[in-house]
Amino acid sequence: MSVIILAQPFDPWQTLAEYQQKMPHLDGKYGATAVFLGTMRDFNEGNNVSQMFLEHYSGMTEKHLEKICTQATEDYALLETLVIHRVGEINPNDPIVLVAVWSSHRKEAFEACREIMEDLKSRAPFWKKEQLNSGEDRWVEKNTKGY
Amino acid sequence: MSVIILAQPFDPWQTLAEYQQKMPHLDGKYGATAVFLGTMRDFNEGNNVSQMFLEHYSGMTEKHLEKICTQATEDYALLETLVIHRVGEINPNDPIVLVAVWSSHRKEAFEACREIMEDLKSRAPFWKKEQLNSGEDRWVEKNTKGY
Amino acid sequence: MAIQVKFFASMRDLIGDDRELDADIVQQQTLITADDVWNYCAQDKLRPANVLIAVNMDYVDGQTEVKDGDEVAFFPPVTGG
Amino acid sequence: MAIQVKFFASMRDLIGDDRELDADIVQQQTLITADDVWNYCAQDKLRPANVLIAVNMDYVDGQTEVKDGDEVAFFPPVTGG
Repeated sequence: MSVIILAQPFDPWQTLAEYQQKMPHLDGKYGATAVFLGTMRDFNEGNNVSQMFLEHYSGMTEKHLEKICTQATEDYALLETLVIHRVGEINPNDPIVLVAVWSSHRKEAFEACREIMEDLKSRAPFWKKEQLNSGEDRWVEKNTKGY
Repeated sequence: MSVIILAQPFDPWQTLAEYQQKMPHLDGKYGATAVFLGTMRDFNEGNNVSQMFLEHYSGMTEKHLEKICTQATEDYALLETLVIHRVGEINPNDPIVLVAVWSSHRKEAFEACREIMEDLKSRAPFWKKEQLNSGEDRWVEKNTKGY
Repeated sequence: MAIQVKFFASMRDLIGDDRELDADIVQQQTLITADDVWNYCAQDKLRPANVLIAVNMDYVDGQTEVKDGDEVAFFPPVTGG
Repeated sequence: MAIQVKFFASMRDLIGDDRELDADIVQQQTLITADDVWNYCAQDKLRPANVLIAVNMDYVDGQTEVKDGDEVAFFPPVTGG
């Protein structure tokens, strides 16, 4: 289980390839991998967004992400979990968040991946400030609904 | 939208990286990517499995996978969809199926990815024959439940 | 002028290889259904209750009419993914 | 011997930077809650209804008792992911 807070851009697919190579003890054990990748869009709520700043509460963020992953691992009998979240300056098309889970069967993988994302969205202390093309900036006040 | 039937092994993460690079017109448009990867396990229903053979109905398989992806694209306003499915001889730890969808928001991505997988499982004409460690082989009679 | 018949997976183990049904024989009947095609091919073998049928690569039921030139397929529940 | 107080995102815009509350002043009261900490820092500024509170990095409500050495944080609804 890994929770990583990153201040620089990352390549989600290469990261997944490397992460999976480090778990040879699970070869042949997992039948299902579910992945969610959140990417920065260049528009939100009717406005063009040129850049974003992601603030977090260092320490509390990691603590709650680890709690969320531990809970999902128990609830869904996950074999492995990876959560990566960007902080700092983010540009359109940059990956923001990656959630990946490995389990024996697909039902558990799908449900755990979605639940980790929803728990992250509602409980992990991150805040987005958007810089609009107009020059203004604004705090994002709430997330879109996940269900 | 791509549906690919493959007779040789593939690297899912590299394939995703390359696929995403071919869609620059969508840069900044998608906020959510959901991916499911099915991998061959070395056990099933209490038996050790040494190899698998995946048969399909060439023509009908592609037709139904394309229909499933088209339906999901309409229902969930997907921006892009990729389905890859192995056929032929498969070894433990080999990727079997990859479903990836790109959309604006996570709700649609999660639901579409899962629905495509379930539709594939119930309607796409593929059949698995397992070779057991004991030397016996057997047709898999039904899939595990997805919901 | 014929009907192509295909069997997949355990259905091929039960019935045998793909074959072509002569349309002339077939057309002695006024109507030929997918069920009739099964019976021509399977002779006295019982059809498993869960067999799936496709005509020209679309799922159909056994009552569906089959025409000269059609491709008819019989297979067990699918197990891909 | 102090209480660390942190403000994040729009709450920092509203109240100002992180600060340390002197525990001696604080301990003149028999009980000090997270609400009291807010009032010490915010003076007459109204607290937004949706503010979230954490003590030592766990979510709590405003009635939670705060002790010397604790870290108390105030922040708006989270918007990560």
